[in-house]
Amino acid sequence: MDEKQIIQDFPIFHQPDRNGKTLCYLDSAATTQKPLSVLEAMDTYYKTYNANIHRGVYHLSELATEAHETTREKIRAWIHARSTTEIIFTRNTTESINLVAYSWGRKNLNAGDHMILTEMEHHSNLVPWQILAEEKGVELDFIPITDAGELDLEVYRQLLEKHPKLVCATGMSNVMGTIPPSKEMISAAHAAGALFLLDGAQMVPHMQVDIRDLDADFFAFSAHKMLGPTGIGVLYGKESLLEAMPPFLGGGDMIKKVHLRSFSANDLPYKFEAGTPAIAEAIGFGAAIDYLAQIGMDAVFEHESEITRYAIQELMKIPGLKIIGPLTSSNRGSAVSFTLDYVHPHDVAQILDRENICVRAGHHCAMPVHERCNVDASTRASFYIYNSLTDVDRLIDGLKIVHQLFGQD
Amino acid sequence: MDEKQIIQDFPIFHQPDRNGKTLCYLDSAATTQKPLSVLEAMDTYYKTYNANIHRGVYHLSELATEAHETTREKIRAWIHARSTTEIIFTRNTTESINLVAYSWGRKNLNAGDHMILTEMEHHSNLVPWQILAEEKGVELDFIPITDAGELDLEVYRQLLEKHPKLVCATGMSNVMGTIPPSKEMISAAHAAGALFLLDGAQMVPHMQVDIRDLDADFFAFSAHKMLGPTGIGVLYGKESLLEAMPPFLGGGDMIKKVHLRSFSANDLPYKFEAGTPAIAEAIGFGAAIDYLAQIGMDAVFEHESEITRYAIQELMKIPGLKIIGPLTSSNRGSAVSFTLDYVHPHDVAQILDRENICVRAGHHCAMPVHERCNVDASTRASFYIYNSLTDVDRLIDGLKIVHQLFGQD
Amino acid sequence: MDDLYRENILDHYKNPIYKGTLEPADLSFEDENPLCGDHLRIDLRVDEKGNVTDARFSGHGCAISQASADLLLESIIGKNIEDLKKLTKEDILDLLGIEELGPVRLKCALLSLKVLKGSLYGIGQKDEDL
Amino acid sequence: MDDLYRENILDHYKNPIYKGTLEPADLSFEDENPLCGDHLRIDLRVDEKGNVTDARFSGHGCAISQASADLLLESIIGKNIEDLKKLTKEDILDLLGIEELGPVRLKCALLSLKVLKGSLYGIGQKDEDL
Ligand SMILES: Cc1ncc(COP(=O)(O)O)c(C=O)c1O
Ligand SMILES: Cc1ncc(COP(=O)(O)O)c(C=O)c1O
Repeated sequence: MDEKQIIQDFPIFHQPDRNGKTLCYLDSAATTQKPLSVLEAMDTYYKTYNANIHRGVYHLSELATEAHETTREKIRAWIHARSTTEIIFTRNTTESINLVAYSWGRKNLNAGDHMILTEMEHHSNLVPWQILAEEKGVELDFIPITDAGELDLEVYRQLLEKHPKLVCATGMSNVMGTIPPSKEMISAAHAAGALFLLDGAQMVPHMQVDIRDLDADFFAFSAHKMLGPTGIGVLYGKESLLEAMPPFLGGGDMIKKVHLRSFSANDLPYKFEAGTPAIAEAIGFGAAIDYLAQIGMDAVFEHESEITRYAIQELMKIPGLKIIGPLTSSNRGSAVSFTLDYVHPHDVAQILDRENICVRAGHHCAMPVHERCNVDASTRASFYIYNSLTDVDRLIDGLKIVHQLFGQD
Repeated sequence: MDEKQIIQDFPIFHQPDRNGKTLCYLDSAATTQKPLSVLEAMDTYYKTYNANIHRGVYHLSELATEAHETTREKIRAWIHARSTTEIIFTRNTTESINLVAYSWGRKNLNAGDHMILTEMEHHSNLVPWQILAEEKGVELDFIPITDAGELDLEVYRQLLEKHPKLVCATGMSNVMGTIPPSKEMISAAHAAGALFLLDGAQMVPHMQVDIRDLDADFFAFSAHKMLGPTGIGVLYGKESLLEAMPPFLGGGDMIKKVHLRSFSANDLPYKFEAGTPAIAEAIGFGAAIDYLAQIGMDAVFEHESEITRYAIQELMKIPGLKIIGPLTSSNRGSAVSFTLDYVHPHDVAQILDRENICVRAGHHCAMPVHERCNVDASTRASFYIYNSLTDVDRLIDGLKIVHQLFGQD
Repeated sequence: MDDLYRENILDHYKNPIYKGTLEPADLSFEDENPLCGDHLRIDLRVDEKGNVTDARFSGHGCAISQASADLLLESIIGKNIEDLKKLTKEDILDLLGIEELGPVRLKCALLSLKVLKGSLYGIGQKDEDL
Repeated sequence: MDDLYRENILDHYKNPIYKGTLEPADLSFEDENPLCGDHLRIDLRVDEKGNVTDARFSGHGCAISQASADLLLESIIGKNIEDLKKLTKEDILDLLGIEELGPVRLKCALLSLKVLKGSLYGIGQKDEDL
């Protein structure tokens, strides 16, 4: 991987802050930075062929429609889906999961039905199901987190004996970096007669995904976590499932015909896309995929692994620091969360910020993970393609300043 | 209004097409073009302070949060809402209306309840209610369109006697340009004990709106129809109503606390904003409002009225042409739809496109309006701040070419 | 794009040869273009060997969809229905004499093929399979 | 920003004077910062004239929220609760000796004021009204 070229491609790293320090951005698990090519793709749309899509006869609208649909095809190829009918544009991972909860869930889950979640989920893969469970009387079971920061698959197997209708789990923890064995979990769910929703928000940005091989029934991710713009995400669903699901949001574009008192739904994927979509964002998303494709996802994963390995090694040397999650550095995502026993994560993040180092402090939208680990909050560093070992050194140096200020005298 | 300056501000008009013709964009009712300032606001975010918002302690995230929330305040001031707690960001008008249908509607409407819609609605203000009506057994009543292209207020008054719970109507027809008397309609609804949802998608871009004066209970609009980016829209709701409504989408940001089996919802407006929002888009939206504010909405409306008046006058001279909607040119929006008795709208649009004139052909997401008028489709020209009388001349000249090709010999 | 409204197409639109209905017909199918609501019906008469002996289209639509229907029916008279199943998007564009068409107008051009194939295979044929 | 971790604030964080609880207390209230889950409780003793005679805070949180709680309680001993109602965001920033604070950290700094006012007015006080 050509690190120099990558930094070159991301304008945000070219500008030092008011103290002359370049940006050390360690919050890519929250949202990534954007390469120039993504911004230019959107700019070109707005400046040369901006128009609403799908129904426009004129040339600009055709260009816009084509660009929008080209991204859909890129995403299909990217995750190895069978057909673009399986690729639905949403705002983000969160909306994708809610779409399944509202459309599939409300039709197929009933009082007394079981479904399985994990203790490791992001709020976006918990709250929609809590709302549904409350409304319909569905029973939620949870796969616990082991002390090593993995999912307890023994308990999973026991929970599957309750014949759940659906299993929802993340493909990579945004707090602990854990990569659960999704493929095995999915085939176990199928063997037990359950469908499987895989939260890919932290997967797709960081590793190759073959959704046909994984065989997940639903799969959700966000563009903004993989070099793309805010405002657009994806729901993948198996065609036969999507076909059988009722529409979710009603409005323009998701219809074939509308009379005053009735409508007929459009074909997939449009059936689930109501109103003017995030057109520029889809176009930017396409450019983000092109950018990642040109690096190659194996190279991305390898690069992140190297940094993560070094980060864990160096962090463990710091007295009073405890890493939340697996300490192994193989087959692990690049999110590294930790606590320092003498200082609150907010103070850590704030002091690091003075060094122009951006880390996240708090519960990272996963309170139950923190509850499980008996902490209120943690500090998280997460790495991506534009980071290097130097960023780890800066983080460690920053933590030394924290220690000077807050360490026991 | 400084027409030259405005054209200067919109990059898309600077580039002639392959035949050397400048862009004559007459499809602003579908989506508007964007001024450079909007694109630059988003670019600056992505290039200098891109970060996820709300929970970040570091400086970039604070800047992003502040910029995002500044737009919320601009929107509040723009529509004269009481508080930013009443301004909820959505993807578009369509999602805003669905949010009300799901959250307010499913809680408050029951079998046998009546609600009123109009024959003039965009699919986005019909289909969500059809879905709800089907699910809950709600009765839908419709205010008809008169031959003059207005709403039949006499029938409205009769329908109100059925004690509907909700009235949903557009503030301006996207097909006919009709501006119904919203304020009177709203106060009549309130007098009958009904709430009122006003579809502002075509209102907010074209006229001053004082939502407190209008007294609508819910109000929806999209940024992309008012110089802003795709991917972001607004739901305004009265605080007391929003407070009493259950959350819609569940996930990150809309919560205060999450345990494995329960959560507590965040305060307004965040309660209804789940997951990473359209951050760049909110920032671009703010710049769009600044741009419109600097022109002034009275000037915008006056400018459009002048063009519309001229367009109607010139179109009426064309043999075989029939305008759908009010022929009066005062107090009317700038969407002018028409049919030509010897040629299909698709052919009209395609022939105009060769002259680099963009008009919309089809049902404009309002099939029932076309059913009412006994036509399958129409051609629509719609005007905005960057249009001038010359654009009308080009349209008329283009229609002469259509006549040469298709006119009866 | 500029050859879209050549004399040939306008001719077939203004003076279609195969416009009408067949009563009774051996095969009959109708469908519409959801983008614009244009509606097309095709009636076919087929002999024992499966050869098309007569064909008509009815409905309403733009010049492209109407002309393509007229041209398509003209081209299939005498052909066997097994051959009709092999017709592709390119065949229609050839008939129209155009090389490329934007996605929206393509749907207009292909509506007649979609309806024809529908009459052969039954309901639910997707555009992508054409 | 750079004066955020001055000696004064670190001192009040590391060696708080008013940390603890009062049993019984005349007024007692607790709340949390939803952004980070930090939790704060304030106990007050008040005489017949409404003057604060003693105060303690408990809970956990970052240096800013803990120091601001300690500084706030120090400043209110002897004051009348009518005066406490008039305390503003600026008063807290003055106590902390900082001029500006980002929105997230502002919530940390103001948590103690929010809890104090909560004990005076009751539940549901919004940040904006502070
Ligand atoms: C009156 C009206 N309502 C609703 C909409 C839907 O807007 P959006 O597609 O941005 O959701 C439109 C836009 O076409 C409209 O004109
Ligand atoms: C594992 C996981 N799931 C879901 C989400 C939600 O993503 P978004 O905020 O884009 O909807 C995130 C992002 O924080 C995540 O890390």
